Amino acid sequence: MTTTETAELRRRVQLWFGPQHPGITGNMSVQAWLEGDTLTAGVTHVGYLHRGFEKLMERRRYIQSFPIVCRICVPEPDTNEYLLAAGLDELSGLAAEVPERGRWIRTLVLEMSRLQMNLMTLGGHIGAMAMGAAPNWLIAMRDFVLDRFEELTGGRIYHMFITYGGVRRDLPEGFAERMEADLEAIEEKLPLVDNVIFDSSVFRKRAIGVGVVPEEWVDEMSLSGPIVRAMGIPRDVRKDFPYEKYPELDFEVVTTTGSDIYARAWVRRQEIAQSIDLIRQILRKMPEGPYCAKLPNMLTWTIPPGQTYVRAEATRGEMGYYVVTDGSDKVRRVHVRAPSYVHGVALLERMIPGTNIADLAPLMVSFQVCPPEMER
Amino acid sequence: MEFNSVHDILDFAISKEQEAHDLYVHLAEIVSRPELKKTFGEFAQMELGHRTRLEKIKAGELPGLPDTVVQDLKLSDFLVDVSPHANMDYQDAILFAMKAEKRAYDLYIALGQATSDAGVRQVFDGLAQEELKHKQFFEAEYDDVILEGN
Amino acid sequence: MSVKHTLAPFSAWLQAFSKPFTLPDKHGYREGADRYRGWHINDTKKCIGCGSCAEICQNVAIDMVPVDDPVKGDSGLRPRVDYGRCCWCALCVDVCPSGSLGMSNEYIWVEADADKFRYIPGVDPKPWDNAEKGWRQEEGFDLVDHERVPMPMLDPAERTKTWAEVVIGYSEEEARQEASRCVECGLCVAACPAHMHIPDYIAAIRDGDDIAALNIIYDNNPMPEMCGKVCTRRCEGVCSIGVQGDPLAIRWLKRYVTEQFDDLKDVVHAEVERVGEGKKVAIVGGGPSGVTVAYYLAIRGFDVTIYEALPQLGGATFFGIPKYRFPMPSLEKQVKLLTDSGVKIVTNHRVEKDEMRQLVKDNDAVFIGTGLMKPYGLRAPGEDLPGVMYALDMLRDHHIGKKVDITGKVVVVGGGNVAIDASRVSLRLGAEVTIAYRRRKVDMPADDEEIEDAEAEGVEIIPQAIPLRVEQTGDGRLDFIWGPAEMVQEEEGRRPRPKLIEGVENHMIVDRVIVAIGQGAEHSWMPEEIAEKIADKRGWITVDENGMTAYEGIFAGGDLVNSTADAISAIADGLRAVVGIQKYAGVLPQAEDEGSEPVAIAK
Amino acid sequence: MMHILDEIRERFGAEWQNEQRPDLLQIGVQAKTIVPLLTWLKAHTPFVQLTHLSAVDWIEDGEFQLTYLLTDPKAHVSLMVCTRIDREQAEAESIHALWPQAVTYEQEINEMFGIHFPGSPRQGVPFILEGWNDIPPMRRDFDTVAYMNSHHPSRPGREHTDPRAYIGKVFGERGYLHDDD
Repeated sequence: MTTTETAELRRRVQLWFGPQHPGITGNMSVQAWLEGDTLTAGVTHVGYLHRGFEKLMERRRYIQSFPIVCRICVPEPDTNEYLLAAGLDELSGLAAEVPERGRWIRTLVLEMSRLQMNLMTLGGHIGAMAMGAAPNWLIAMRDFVLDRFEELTGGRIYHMFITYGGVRRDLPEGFAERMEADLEAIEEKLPLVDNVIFDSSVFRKRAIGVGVVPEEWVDEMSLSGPIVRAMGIPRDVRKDFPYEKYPELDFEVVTTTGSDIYARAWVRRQEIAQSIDLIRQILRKMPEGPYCAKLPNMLTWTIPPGQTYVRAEATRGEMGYYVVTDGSDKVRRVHVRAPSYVHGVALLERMIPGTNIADLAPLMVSFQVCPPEMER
Repeated sequence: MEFNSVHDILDFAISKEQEAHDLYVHLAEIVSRPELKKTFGEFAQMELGHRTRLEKIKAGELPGLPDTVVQDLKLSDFLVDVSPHANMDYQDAILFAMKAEKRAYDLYIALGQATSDAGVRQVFDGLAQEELKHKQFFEAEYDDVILEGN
Repeated sequence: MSVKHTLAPFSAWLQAFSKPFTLPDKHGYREGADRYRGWHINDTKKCIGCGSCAEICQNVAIDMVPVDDPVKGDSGLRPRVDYGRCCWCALCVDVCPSGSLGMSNEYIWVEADADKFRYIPGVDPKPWDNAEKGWRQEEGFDLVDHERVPMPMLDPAERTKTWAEVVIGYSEEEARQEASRCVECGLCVAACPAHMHIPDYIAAIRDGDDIAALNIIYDNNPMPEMCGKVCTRRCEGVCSIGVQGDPLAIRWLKRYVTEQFDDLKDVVHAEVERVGEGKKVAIVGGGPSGVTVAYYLAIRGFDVTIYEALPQLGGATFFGIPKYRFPMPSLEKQVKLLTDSGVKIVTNHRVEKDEMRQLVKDNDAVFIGTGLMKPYGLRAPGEDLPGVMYALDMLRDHHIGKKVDITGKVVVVGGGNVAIDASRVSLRLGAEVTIAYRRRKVDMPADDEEIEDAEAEGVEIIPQAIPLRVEQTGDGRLDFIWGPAEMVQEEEGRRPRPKLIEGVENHMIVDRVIVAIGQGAEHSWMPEEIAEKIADKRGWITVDENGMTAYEGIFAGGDLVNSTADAISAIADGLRAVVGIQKYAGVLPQAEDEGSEPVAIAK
Repeated sequence: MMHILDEIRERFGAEWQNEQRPDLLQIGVQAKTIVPLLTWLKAHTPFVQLTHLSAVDWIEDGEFQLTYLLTDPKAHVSLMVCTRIDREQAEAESIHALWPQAVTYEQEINEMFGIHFPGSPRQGVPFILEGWNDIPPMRRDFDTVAYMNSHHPSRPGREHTDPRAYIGKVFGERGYLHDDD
């Protein structure tokens, strides 16, 4: 074999990245074409997790759909629970009945969820660069939050907690104190993490200026979340389309500049601090009272015909539920508008050409691609 | 009335049961309601059963009369007497039977009190309790069926 | 790149000397949170086997399996969970109408055989059976609606001024809302003597299809408007929603449907074969059992004639139940469907011995449903004084339009529905009413709601009062003398009996004493050869599983036959006789003989 | 400023319109106006983002609904543009030229509903499914239970007893008078 032939062959190397958990993102794969170390093209392939939740919901009563949706994003299930509940609350008229405390607890759960997801993703950022210590610490911190989830919702990962008319249970006795203790423990450890991520020459070298998303793409591709905020654009559903108790909370949209992997990691790091602050605010402001509206018989509940789109800020960006009802006891259609759907396919494919093969995993993590929500 | 032995007393009691049986047989004949003929027929059979029981006690085949005290509802105490007539109904029949058992009970109590012999008194008391048991049976029926709504 | 940034990664090594970040595993086992959703537990004593857990399980992880014989209100089934499918969402726990199901906070269970992960909580013993902690139902979150839609009623102060119906009835919206509370477990069906298809017609009401609902109702009840107003509703007593909340208002929903139609003729469609053409049946007594036999035989082509001694059909529901509970137009509407269906009705006609003999000769079958028409007497001294009367006679006279002599202060003796009806009628006739009852209030056979209503309207109830005698006072009034009773328990499980406390006499000066202590059968109209064969010593009639008496060709039903003395049991008796008479006449379709499947079990 | 819904109706015609929420407007238009309308919206109004594209199967009407969700990222208002197309001839114009990520939506809708978007680059290319040979699975007439039963047999040992039927057997539930079932 001649040198030219070998070079030619190398030019045409095709690499399947995944589907066995490439990095932190979950089961998907990128079919990539390589020229040397540089990717020339890539196509996202999904379907390895597909369980047809949207279809299953069409065959289930509203209450039976509720335990399904949390599975649409494993690490951050609560946004899904909230959105299904919000959509059907709106279409059924139950929205007006959700008690204040129920709304506060919903907000608490959503923010706890954002906190633990950002802790995990931040670990993923550096884990994708093969650094082990910080992810371990961050996952342990996340587990502190999961402990609180466990005592509040009865489950660590799939909480199945936010439902129609409010939430399923009230806060347990002494919850706020235990939450505060955990928040303090997390805060205490975070500087360690900063040190090995944001101050680390390795991370800085591999993240600064890498994976820069041009600002023009934002509206063109309807980008959202940390990707946009890392460009300095203060776009956040919690502020733009305020829901639940966010209007009553004091917070600023986190932004930075650079639009690279480092900037996106930095946004997440700041949002961890933001979530900690918000959780404290929520626990302080939460009034006493009922936590769930009086529900109709969930075995026979019907909802008048209608359609709506509800949205919330997941850690990955705008998550939305398009919900259609037809007057029956089952949804006509639920279509999940997942941030990863855009970020993991159209945006990723557009970003791949010219990317170094070693940067693909960090890039995917920085987009926080979550395969189950692309397939639903 | 003189009773010289337990045997005499039991003979007397047996004859009383026989009389009661005969009365019910008679009533079954005179009443006009066909279903009441069954009622009295049944009562007559019950008296026959009581007679047989006493005979067995007398023959020593059964142990002596129990000394348990039976609950007395005293239902018949404050209800009016019924004299047998052709047009009797079920309520009359039960009431009649209750009263009859009560009379028998009263008789044995009185006889027991009349004697100074403790052994004899004990037999009479036992017989009285037997009759009370019978009365109680009819009173329960009255309470359940006739006074269903009260 | 600064020195700081170059050294930063190595700072991780410093952590090697600090306290471990994670918690040490001291005990080798970490307990689940207080409300952790772990392995299921079930209080099988509380569980009624309604299957709501299986119904709500979106994973189809729960099977209902037989563990015991069914009893009324408990199917004898218990849930078995397949952990190959369970997602631990705990909807089964939250929906559980009896509150028996829970989850322990235990989450570890190791087993080599995957099929072992399937058990009946509470039946198959597990280490966590008595776990104190874990997910349980909590106040403030209900997946079923425990609150009944309140029934609009006349104000108690207004009621006694009129004969208008006390219960106003649900509006359409109220009915649909109430109907939507049903979990469709079907335990009620077994409790209903007539086994009405309750969940099916409730679902039809919920879905807004009143015509379908009415037709489902008419499948086995020809007097639903009556039942909708006055039924004793055993169904509601076993309603699974009623375990922790208000049972479904099954009776009021039936009432709602029947009230939607002024004429049933073109609404009720009997889709049955006319197998009885050419066969003739006579019915003696036009009460609910007789009406049932008449209607269901007539729509099958039988030539049916009802003989009724009173001016109107309905039996006790006509002459006994006051019009403020069951107005005449309601009864007339139901009777009209009977005539529309070809039933011949002969009212004001008392069948006597010879005619009965003739009926037996002329007909393929005769049905007797004459009820218990003979009031039992007080049998206390003074019963024959003027002013002492029987509730049954009083109610009948009132309902056939005769003048009833009620005035002043009235004492009603008894605690059954008849006593309550007599009291409330007397109230409306202007009297002041007291009820004297021998037992405790809880023992009163009258419907609880009726008792409440009567009290709301101003009836005073004296429980544990044994009537001793009635005496005339100097001024022509009556002295009702009663003694207090103590309750004695003779046998475990039976209702305690009242026993007079001797030596105390209470006096109540009244104008009328109404006796409503009980009633018996009256067979003086019946030929001896028939009465002898069919009546037992109490005057009750025994029938076989086809509703036939010992006298071949004579069927019977109603209060005469069953001891429950309610209309729905009479209807059930009628239904049994309908099958029995067809069988006897040799025209019963095969499918009915084998017992067809319930209308809508399949989900 | 004229209300955007009224303006659309004036320019393109509308079958219905609705203000679901202050921040969510809905309008129903004819299928043929979709591309001109969306082009105009993107070029001349603040509704520059395509947030979502979805399909709904109205099988009983013989129609599919396509729902385009546009967002004004500055004023924070969304506009839901709905249209119905024939279910038999399920075809709609592609909008991938307006928004590149529409390719993925159109690819998935093509796969899941069998709606064809001529000219859209990935039509017919599997997105989620692999080796699918049944009707498009998000169509209402695709029976998930039947598919399950034919492809994945149930574990043995499962048997459910219906409470109503079971208790009915003992207490004798029968439609006494039904001879037709």
